Parts: sequence; structure tokens; C-alpha cells
Amino acid sequence: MRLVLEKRAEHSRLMTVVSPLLAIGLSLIAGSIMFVMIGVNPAEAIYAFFIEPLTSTWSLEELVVKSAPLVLIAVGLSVCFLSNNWNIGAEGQFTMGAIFGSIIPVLFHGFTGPLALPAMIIMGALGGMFWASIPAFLKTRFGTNEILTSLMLVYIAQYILDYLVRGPWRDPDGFNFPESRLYEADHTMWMLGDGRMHFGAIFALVAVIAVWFMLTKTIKGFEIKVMGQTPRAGQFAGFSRKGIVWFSFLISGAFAGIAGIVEVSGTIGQLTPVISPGYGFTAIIVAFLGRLNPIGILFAGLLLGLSYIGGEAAQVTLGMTDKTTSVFQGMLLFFVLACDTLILYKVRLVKPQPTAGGAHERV
Amino acid sequence: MRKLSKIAAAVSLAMGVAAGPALAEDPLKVGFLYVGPVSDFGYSYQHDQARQYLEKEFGDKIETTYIENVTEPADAERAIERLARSGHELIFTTSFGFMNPTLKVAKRFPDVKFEHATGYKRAKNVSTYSARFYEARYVMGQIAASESKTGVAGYVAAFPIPEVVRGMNSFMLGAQSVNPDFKIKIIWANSWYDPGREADAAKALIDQGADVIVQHTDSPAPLQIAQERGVLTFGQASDMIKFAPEAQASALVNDWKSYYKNRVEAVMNDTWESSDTWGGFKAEMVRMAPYANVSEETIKLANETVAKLEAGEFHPFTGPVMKQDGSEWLKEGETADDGTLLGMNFYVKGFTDSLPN
Amino acid sequence: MNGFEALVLTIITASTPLLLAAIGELVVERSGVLNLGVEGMMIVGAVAAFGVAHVTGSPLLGVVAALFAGVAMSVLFGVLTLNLMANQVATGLALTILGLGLSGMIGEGFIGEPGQRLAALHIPVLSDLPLVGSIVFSQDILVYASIALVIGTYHFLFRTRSGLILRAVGDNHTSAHALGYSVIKVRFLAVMFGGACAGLAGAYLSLAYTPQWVEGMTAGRGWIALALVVFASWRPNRVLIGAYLFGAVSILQFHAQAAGIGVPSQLMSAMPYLATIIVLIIISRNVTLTKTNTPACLGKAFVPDR
Amino acid sequence: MDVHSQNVIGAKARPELIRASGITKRFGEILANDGVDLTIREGEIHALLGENGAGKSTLVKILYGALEQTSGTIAWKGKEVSISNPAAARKLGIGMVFQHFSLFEALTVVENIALALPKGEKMADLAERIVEVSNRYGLPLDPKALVADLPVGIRQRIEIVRCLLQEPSLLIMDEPTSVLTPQEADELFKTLFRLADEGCAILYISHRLEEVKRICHHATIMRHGRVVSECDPTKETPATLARMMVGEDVHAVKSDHTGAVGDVLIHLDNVSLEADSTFGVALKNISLDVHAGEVVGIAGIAANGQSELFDVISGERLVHENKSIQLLGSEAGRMKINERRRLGAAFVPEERLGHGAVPGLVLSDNVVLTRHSTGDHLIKKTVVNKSGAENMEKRIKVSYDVRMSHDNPEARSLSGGNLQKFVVGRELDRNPKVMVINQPTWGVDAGAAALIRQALINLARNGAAIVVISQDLDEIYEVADRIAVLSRGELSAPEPAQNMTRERIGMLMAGMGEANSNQQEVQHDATGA
Repeated sequence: MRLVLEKRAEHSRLMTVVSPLLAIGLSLIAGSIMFVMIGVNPAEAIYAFFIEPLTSTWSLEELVVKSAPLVLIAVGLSVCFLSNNWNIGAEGQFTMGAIFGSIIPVLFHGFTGPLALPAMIIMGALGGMFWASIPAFLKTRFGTNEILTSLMLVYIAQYILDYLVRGPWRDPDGFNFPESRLYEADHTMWMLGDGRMHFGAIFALVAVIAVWFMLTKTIKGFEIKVMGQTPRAGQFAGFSRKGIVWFSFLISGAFAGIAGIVEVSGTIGQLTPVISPGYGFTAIIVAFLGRLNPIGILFAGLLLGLSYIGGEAAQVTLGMTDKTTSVFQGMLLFFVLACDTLILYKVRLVKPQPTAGGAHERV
Repeated sequence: MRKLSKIAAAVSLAMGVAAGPALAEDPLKVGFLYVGPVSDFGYSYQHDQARQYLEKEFGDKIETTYIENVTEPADAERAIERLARSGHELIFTTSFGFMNPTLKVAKRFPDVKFEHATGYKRAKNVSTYSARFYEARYVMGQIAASESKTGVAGYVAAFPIPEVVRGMNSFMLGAQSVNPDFKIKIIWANSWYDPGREADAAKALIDQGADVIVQHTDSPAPLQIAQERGVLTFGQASDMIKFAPEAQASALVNDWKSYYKNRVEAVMNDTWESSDTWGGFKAEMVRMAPYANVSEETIKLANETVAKLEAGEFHPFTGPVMKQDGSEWLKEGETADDGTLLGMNFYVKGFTDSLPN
Repeated sequence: MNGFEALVLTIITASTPLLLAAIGELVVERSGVLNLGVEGMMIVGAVAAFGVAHVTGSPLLGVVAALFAGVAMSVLFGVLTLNLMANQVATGLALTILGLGLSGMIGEGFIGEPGQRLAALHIPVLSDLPLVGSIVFSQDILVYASIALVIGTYHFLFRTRSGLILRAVGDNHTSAHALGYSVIKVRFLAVMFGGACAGLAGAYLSLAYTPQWVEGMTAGRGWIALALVVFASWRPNRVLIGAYLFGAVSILQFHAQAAGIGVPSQLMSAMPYLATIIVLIIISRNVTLTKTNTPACLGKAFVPDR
Repeated sequence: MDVHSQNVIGAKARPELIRASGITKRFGEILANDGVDLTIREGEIHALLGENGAGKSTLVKILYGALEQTSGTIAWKGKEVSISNPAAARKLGIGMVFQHFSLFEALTVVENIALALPKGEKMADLAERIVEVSNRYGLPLDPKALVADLPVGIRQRIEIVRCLLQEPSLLIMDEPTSVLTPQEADELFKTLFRLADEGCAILYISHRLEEVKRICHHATIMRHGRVVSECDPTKETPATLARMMVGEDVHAVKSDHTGAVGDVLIHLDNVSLEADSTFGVALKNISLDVHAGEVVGIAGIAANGQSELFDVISGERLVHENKSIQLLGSEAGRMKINERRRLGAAFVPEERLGHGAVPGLVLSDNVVLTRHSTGDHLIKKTVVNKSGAENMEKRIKVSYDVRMSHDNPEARSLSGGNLQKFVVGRELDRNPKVMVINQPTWGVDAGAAALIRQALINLARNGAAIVVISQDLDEIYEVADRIAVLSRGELSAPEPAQNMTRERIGMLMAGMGEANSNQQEVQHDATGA
């Protein structure tokens, strides 16, 4: 007897709903086993990870602050991935957005007033688009593999940031420490309330709704899906191959860039050598957790944000190390990816056939 | 929009109420925030050693918590606030990067005491503290110069920030006090923490004639190279003799125990107030690890200097000292003011290459 | 030992882990699979090697352990991407996250412990020869292994039938299946080989390069290995060149610094990535080169219709 | 040449080579083979007939071990075997030439062949054998050549030589002549007869009944996954064979070839197009006028520029001169496909799945695919009008009898015939003034084919200009008023259907009028596929 996957004639609507739940269930089980192994009461651990952070308004706000950039970036990426463009360089586009957006508060900090912040956000978007346009250009012009180019650009962006904050952009009255000047009030993201929750959350929400609308209702969304699945048919429909590459890279670049400047001006308040704990990469995972569907991504982003916040909570309440968090995230993603197989395939048991006399695969 | 912020405001008001200071009879909760993993066996490790020491010292009178590997300012602010909210009354934020987050949170929690390491911004509930590591580096300079045959030391440095530059200058002055034309070759590893790069850097330096390796990065990799290549070296942050039994002359040991003890006591007796502590040997914040692999005379010389430093009779940056370009910085007998030291971004005379940026 | 000799030795050390990881990934990609999890497999290999060597006192056992650890990680990847048809990019990234976390957890006990060093071989007469003695005849087994792997892989891919099958599978999995070759099986073996190599690369870091365990000690070398494979346009001999070129650049950069030549170190550090992009452009412009070397099925899932 | 001269021994006398009994193969819900029995004797050229979807390919894949049967047994030379994979099949002595080549472009000829042979032979020796054998059978090959650089004709040679090298006792050929000119086909038949004389059995899959009648000793006819009859094709006529295949008389398509023509709606004036890739075919100054009310059939062997011609008329590829293409009187050479659709033109490409329709999208979305900007009000301010699309889908389903398991399914779940009816219906539903259709009934069951062909003719009679590109001569004859032949990217002048004999068309296919065309040249020019 062996297990075989059988392609379904059509994708299973039932499984679309069941698989993520199944995945979460499985990772909770596997997680519990891990917790037991490291000598932590799984019930407590899972409570600390997933329940406790939801019990106080503060940590709910923090959850929003942490998830917003993930969701914003992931929504942009979903457009890329749906149209079959493998932009995995969002981290770099995030960094570039932060750098471009920071030109105003760092170099022209005199430029204040209500226009300053919108200008920064636009600059941020442009920065992200600029960085995303490089792999787009290379792909459309030379057919260069975008996975690798966009990835390489991540590191280059980070070195540029490092150079700036240690060199030309260093805070003149910062005793030569590697950080830019603190941003003026006018350069700080609009706050929602007096906690740390800021306007970034709104951007994320708007992005979710806008992209959801675009993908499900508009002809552009239709184009994205068609070009992603069968470019030949897309051409027959009158859509342009290069066009979609540019569109998807630019939109995801813009979102990542906005996420970058929003993070810097909202939660950090200055440029520092490190501005992201890998948001750009985590967002890829969020995009897949949310199965490239903006609404799904919203929840996936919150779930992952929760696992971060919860990870910290667990450190404080249970003295658990932060590695647990990343291991747990790894497991969660593995299970989701595995379970999604059930949407397009059904698993079946078959009896093995005896093989012909002596003949076997020469592998 | 305005409506939304109103709601949020109301919400956070409610939270303000929720988050009060812990009650008196509870054990004092002390929180720590580390930039690296406690297991880096370097900077964060030393802070955690002190934390464990506190637990021993005060037993059930206190309760300590830490959050490690907090890399990003945004995460730092949340982590600090989490500590403040969970009833920690004294919070040590142990890395420069935590400066602004600490101040932001401190504003929101006036009743919580904050201690920020290596920073320069204070508030009425935020103290800053740091150790005059450069004192130890002066001693290291003397040892290096007396033991070196080539008269060249290799310096594996992380980033050109004042902390590091200060240490280099102090090391240079110490060396020059023994051998006036002592040379230092420098490699910027561009990382606090990449064993591979640190090792490669150390090798490159040795290959270029250095017979003493000094590091201002966190991993023990350079010591292992020194051990392997049979040149003298110094431990960083903690005694790393294990990694270089025949090569470590001594180590610059960060010792936060006494300071942390004092601060905890201060909170317990309600005598805590915002202060700026920058202590060296005298304040027992810096120690030299037991000397090894060096001559008796060298040890004698080192001990003398350390004694003077402990007594507070000697300042490594005492004139006459000239800047790299030969212009005078400190006059005969004049000692450097802390302001200049804090933001130090120039080499003293004797360095051959120029400071990046 | 003279300066040149030392320089060469340093470069060899810096290049070997990259070479090991890259040659493995090259075989994986030749079979049509893109595994972005190299960093993750590498770091798990590193901690396994250190741990076992530390406990048993035998670096060789450490190497073996690393090999198996790498394979174990790659099997995880294989099951998801090959059996369950999960997306390869996402799975690879997940593997890296998992690996970094896992290694951190396993490694907590080993902090501050000096590790076992993988001894350099000493071949009586040869090792004592001037220059060549130290450079050619006094390396540790992993260095020799890395070179052997390059030659072996080249021979395997272009001189053996199995290699031909592997290339066929990477070029057109449908046809390979039609001819009766088990695409999944071939790819699974390739992925496991990649895992083994990544594991060895990790072992080299924690046993030879810097015999110690510190969290995240791979410091992005897995990603560089990935870049090198493309840089080499999927040719083993070019991977060798690429790895040593990169090793040399990073070391010479240090020498340049030590010699007091002011170079913006960030620029130097960014070099390999820039170089890779440029090479990518060049090879993607050369159609025949791309056609004959780039595995046509790279990253595409294969579903047998049985 | 003729089959009787070839075989001295009578069919019955030959010993049994392979006997498949009760072969059943189930794909999920679909029953592709249902209790199939097949017996092939040594030295026999055995035709396997049936419409596409009758289960021929499934059966041979099972015989070749590329699929495993759900139930049923196979006996080889009298003893039962289980052919678990192609390697096992080859070990037994079964070789197969695939309809869609199973070659590796990045590999050389010798490497490609080596992959199909048992291991142990040195590449160098194999290369020599290839040269030797390929010459012996009149199919010369260069072992060192990279497949990526070879034209389709040569690629088929590789497939055949690959089998011959295994000295097979049974050679399976799936639609081998679909890519060959009649002249090339004759060459192939010579090879087949030589093999048969050497005692090798050949299972010959085709829907070209003339061929079958000419070369086969025995025929097994399949329908809906079952064997419906066996016969000696030499004693049958194409018509009787067709009846056995389809099960009933295909009601002949009524096309009163009225010469009555309106004004020119499609005008191609010296259209040239460079090949886009090593596989593409360059179009060389093609001129063509199609009038309202007529159907022009464009015959030709696969990969002689059909898809390129389709692309330039549809606008998927643009020509330099805007005026060199005119549709309904307006210059359209630089127009995008949707602008051309708005003029009233409609297009149906050869590949229905993946070009004409998106497999993963439901039918109503596939309606949007070609009609989002044709003034059908499917888009209001960039928003897709889903219900509108669904209504159209229902309308098409009804008026073109598209059968589906449940309402509005994903395109991939439809059978070939039904999907084709949908794809064609989607365009006819606009009742276009100009229609260009490539391979209208490729792999479509006879019923659907008849329906589609009739619809095309009716459309023409109602005043539309229609171009039918097809490799199926019967189809061309059935629908076309005038016929032109496309060969190596050049189009012959269209002539009235009744003046065009199959022989003449064959010569035109082989590359212009000259009586017997040179093999080499044809292969060389049949670049593509």
C-alpha cells in the first residue's frame, strides 16, 4: 500500500476552508510536543503565545503595530506572486522606502508643516518602487531570474543604509553614534490615540481592502490571475506580459516602501543601522499563510504578529527563549504549506503492482 | 479619523489605570533587555551574569526577567514597555540602541526606574551608566607593547563609533607609554558578531606582522586564531582563557555586578535617583582577568597601572596628548573631559591610517 | 610561514564553506529544484557538528553528524515540495527560519565552550615540502572533500549516466517521466545531497573555520552560496572559481584595510551581491549558455499522472 | 507501394506477440479504458483507430508502462507480465514514438538516445551505432547535435532511431505522420515495411484512414474506451472505417459551395514576420484576400507557420506595416488584439487549454477572457460584471450544446470536445464579421466536429469572412470554398476547393509545385514545433 496524490478536476472549496484550520491544529499539537520537550507546560505556553496578548488593550495595539507592516508588504507581494513574479526582495524595498522617505526629515528637517509627512510617504513609496523596478527591468529586458536579483538587492540596500547612518546621515549632535537625528513632530507618523498605534495600521487596512477589491472585482485583478496562471491565454486576452511584471513589482515595491518609511517615522522616529527584524522576509510567509488572498493575509499577518508578541510574553512569563518563536513559526508555515496540498489534490491509498521481470528504473 | 483617535485615547487611558506599580510586599521585579542572545558569551552574556548574581544576592527579595535578542528599536520599545507593564520597577536596557525607546517608555511610566547603558540621554526616572573600558585598554596597550617583538598590534574593531575609537586611543597611549613608536593595524569587521569575519580579520592582521591581537568585537574567534598562530591576545567582555590558554594575556572583563547591586538597593531603600555613572576600575565595573602567558615585569607594570586606576590617581587621557594630525589636544597634565571622550571621533598621534567617515 | 602562504591558507578557509554549500545546491538546482533553505540546513549542520564533536570529543563524528543533520533538514524540504507539491520558495524560506531557531535551541548548552578543531592531515614527506606542503598537503579533510566534490560532481553530471538522468529531469521532467525515470526519486536524492553538502559546510564553520558555537554563525553564507550557483551558471568548475574568487575578495579587503588603504567597507561587503547580479545579466543575455545550462524546470513542481 | 506486395505470410499464420485482456483504466470519475482486449502478432502492422478521447493514447501508455492499468492483464509472447514502467517495457522489447516528442532540448542527440537505452554502452560507441542505424533506415542523424537546434522533422527521426536501436519486437507509433508531408510519410512507410519484414510488429495509431487502409494489415477500432470492432482495413473503405469509429454515419456537413462572394473583409498584403525563436517560423510575404460569405481553408503540415499566421491576423504579434493587414476595411497591422475584436473580428487559437481558455478559471471568467473589451458591457469602470458573464456562459452552453457535470465549472474539467464547442461558441456568440480559427476540431469527437464545422459554414453564409487553418485535409475539403497551402511560412495562392486534388496539396505542402520534393530540404525547413 502506498499513498498517492490525485489531482482534483477542480479545486476543493471545502478544503480551502479546512486546510488552514487543520494546519493550525497540527502546529499546536507539534508545538505542544516541543514545549514539553523543553520542559514547559504546553497549556501555559500556548496561552502565553496566543491568548495572553489578546487580553490587554495595550498588547492588542502592539499586535496591530507589529502586524501592520507585515500585512502591508504581504498584500503587495500577493499581487507579485499571483502574477507569477517572484519578488522576494521586499526587505530591500522596505529599507529603500525608509531611506528615501527619510531624505526629508534627515536632510531637509527644516521642511515641516502638514505637507511634510505626506511628502515623506510619497518619497518612501518611490524608494520602494525604485528598488523593485531593478529586478522588474532586468526580468523584462534580459529575462534575468528575479528571485535572485531581488534577493541580492536586499543586502545591497542594507549596506547603503548602514553606510548612511554611520556616515553622511549621522546625527550631528549624536556624539557620533550610528543613528540619524530624531525626527521632528511633523515628520512623525500620525498617531491613533496616545499609545504606539499609528497610521500605519490604516495603510495596511486600506491596502487590504483596495487589493482585495482589485483582485476580486476588477479587470486588473482578472488580468493578474490570468497572467499568473497562463500568460499565453493572457496575451490572447490582450494583456501585456511585460506590463504585468512592471505593475506587480511596482505595486509591491510601493507597499514595501511605504511600510518602510511608516515604520521609521512611526515606531522608531529615526534611522538606525537596523530598522527591520526581517519584515520583508516574514511577509513572504504571511503572503503564503494568507494564501495570497488579501483578507487571508490580514489574518495571517495578525497570527504571525501574535506569535512574535506572544514569543516575548512567553520570555517574560515563562522564561522561554526567543528561538522557540522562530521554530514555532517554521512549523506553522510547514503545516500550512503541507495542508494546502489538499486543495488541489486528494490523497488516496493504492496497492503496489509487482514489477516486470528484472526491469526497474535505472535511477 | 478624529473619532478613531478619541476611542484609542479612551482605551489607552483605561490602560493607564490598569498598569499601576507593583505593591510593596511583592518581591522587587527587575527587568533586563539584551541586544544579543544571553548566550553570546560576550556583551549580553556579562550583563546576564550580573543578573544571575543579583538573584543569588537578594534571593526571594527580588525577581528578575530578561528579554534577549531585541534587535530593532521598534521591538525594543515594546519589549521595554512590556517589562514596565508587568510590574517591573527597575529596568536595565543594556545597549546603546535602546536609548530613545527607553526614554519614550520612561515618559509613560514615571514610577518605573530605568537604567540605560552606554547612552547619553537622561530623565528624572532614567539613569545612564557605562564602564570606562578604555582604562583596561590602556593596561592592555602597556602589556602589548612590552610583550610585542614586532611592535605592531592588530586591532579587530566592529564599527567606528566613539566607544571603539576611545578604546583604540587609550590602547595606543598605553602602548606608547612603553614603546613610543608602537604601531596599530586596524580592521573594521563591520559587525559585532560574525566569528568567520572576525577570524579572517585576525589572520589578515597577523599576516601583516602583528604579534598581538586586540579585539573590539564579541566572539572569541580572534582568540582562537591567536592561539593557533601563537601570538598574544586579550579576552573581550569576559575571561576567554578557555579559547586561548596559551595566548590570552588577560581579558577586559565587564563587571556589572556591583553597580547593579547598588542600584537595586537604592530602589529598595527609595534612595534611587537619576544619575550618570561612568565607572572604571575604581567603581569595580572593569576588571582585568588573571594574567597569563606574559613576563613577570609585564605583570608588575600592569598591576601598578591598575592600582593607580583603582585609586583614581591616574587618567589614561592625561596630557600631553596630540591628535593624529599633530595638533595639540591635551596640554601637559590636562585630562580629557568626559564630553569629548563620549563623542570621540579622532585618533591620537601615532595611528597611521585614517578614521572612516 | 610566509605571508603569501598564510594568505592562501586564509583564502582557502574562507572559501571552503561557500564551496561546499554551493556545490550541493548546484546539484539540487540541476535536478530542477530551488531550495532557498541552504542557510537553515547549514546552521543546523554547524550546531550538530559542534555538539557531537563536543560531547564525543571526536570532530570526525561531528562531521558525520552535520552531514545527517543537513540531510534531515533537506528531507523535510523534499517531502513538502516534492511529495506535497508545496511552493519551493516559501518552503525554502521556512526551512531557513526553522533552522536558525532550531540551532539556537540546540546550541544553548554549548555557549562559551571552545570546540574541537578538525585536525589538518599530515602526510609525512609531502606536508613538509616548502609552500605546497602547507597549502596543498596540510589541509583538513573537509577542504579536500570540497575539492573532491567539485571534481566528483563534474564527473557525475557530465560523464555518468546517473548525471545525465539528473540533468534530463531538470531539463524536462515530463519527458523524463515518459521514459520511465522517477522524477520525484531523482529530485529527492539531489535535494538530500544538497542537504548533506550544506551540513558539511556548517560543520566546517563550527569545527575548522572557527571551532566554537555561536548563534547565527553562518551569518548569511548560505545566501552567498545560492548566489554563487547562479554566478557559476550551474557549472561545477565555475562554482569552484566563484567560491575562491569571493573568498579572496573578502580576505584581500581585510588586507587592504590592515595595510591602511581606505576603502568604504560597506561597498566591499556589497561586492559579491553586485557581482552576482551582473553575472546574472550576462548569462541571461547569452541564450545558448542559458539554454544549455539553466535547468528548464527550475522551481517547477512535477505531478506524475499515474 | 501497397500492403499486399509486402506480406507473403497470411495474418493468421503469425505467432502472437502481445495480448492485452480486459484492460481498464480509471482517472478519478472518468473511465478511459473499459475492458479493452487487444492482440498483436509478430511482423504485423496493426492500426489502432478511434476518435480523440476514444482511449487510444491511454491504452498504448499502459502497454508502454507509462500508465498503470486499474485492472486487466497483459501477456507477452504468451506469458503474463506486468509492465510497471517504460524501462520495463523497453526491456521486453517495446518501443514507442510519441506524438508529442519526449526529447530533452538541453541535451545532445546521443544523450537523448542514451536515456532510452539500457545502461552499459559507451557514448562514443552509441554515437557510431546511431550513425550506422539511422543511415541504414534512411533517417540520417548527427549524434553530437543539440536537440534545441533541430527542426521538428529531425526530432521525429531521433524518436524513431531511439526505438530502432533497441531492436524492438513491438514499435508503437502515435500519429507519426501528423508532422510529415505525404512524401515524407511515404519514406516513413518504407521504413515501417522494412521493419515488419524483419518481424517487428507495429502498433500504428492514426485517424488518417487512407494511410491505415494503405499500410495496415489489421485494425482495432475503439470508441468511448471500448473496442467496438476489428477488421482488415485493406478490405474496408475510409467511409466504412469512419462509421466504425464514430458509431453512426456522421451527417455530412452541408456546404453549397456558392461562389457568391461579397467585398474583401480580410486583406493581407505581403505580410512578413521574422521568427521569434529558434523554433518559430518566419512568414514570407504572405498575401491573401478573404471575402464576405466565404471560407478559406489553409492546409499545411504542423509547424509551417500556422500559429504565426494566426498570431499576425489576431494581433498577438504585430507586423511593422500598419496597412499590410486590413480587417473590415481598416488598416490593422499595428492594432492590438482587442482593437481588432472591436472591429468585429473573432479568433480561436489551436491550443484551447492554456491559450483559448484558462484551465483554472470557471467558464464565465473564460468568457471575460476574450470579451472584456468588445463592447459586451462586461466591464463597468474597470469592474467586472460577473452576472453578465454568467448569463453569456449559460447562453453559449445552451446554443452550442456544451455538456458539463455542474454549472459553470473550471475550464480544465471539460472534455476536449465540449471545451472546443465552448471556445468556438464564445466567439460565434458575438456573430463576428471576420473569424480566424486554427485547428477547429483538433481532438474533438465527430459529433462536436460536425456541429462546429456547420456553424462556421453558416456564419460564412450569413456574410462573414472566415479563415480555417487546419492540418486535417478532410476538414479542409468539408468546409472550405477556396484552399491555400502554407509551407515553410509561405502561402500558395488560394484556389477553388474543387480544383485542388490531395496530390496537388501534398506537393504544395512539400514546398511548392515541383513534383517530388527533396527530403532534406523539407526537414530543414519544417523548423519549429
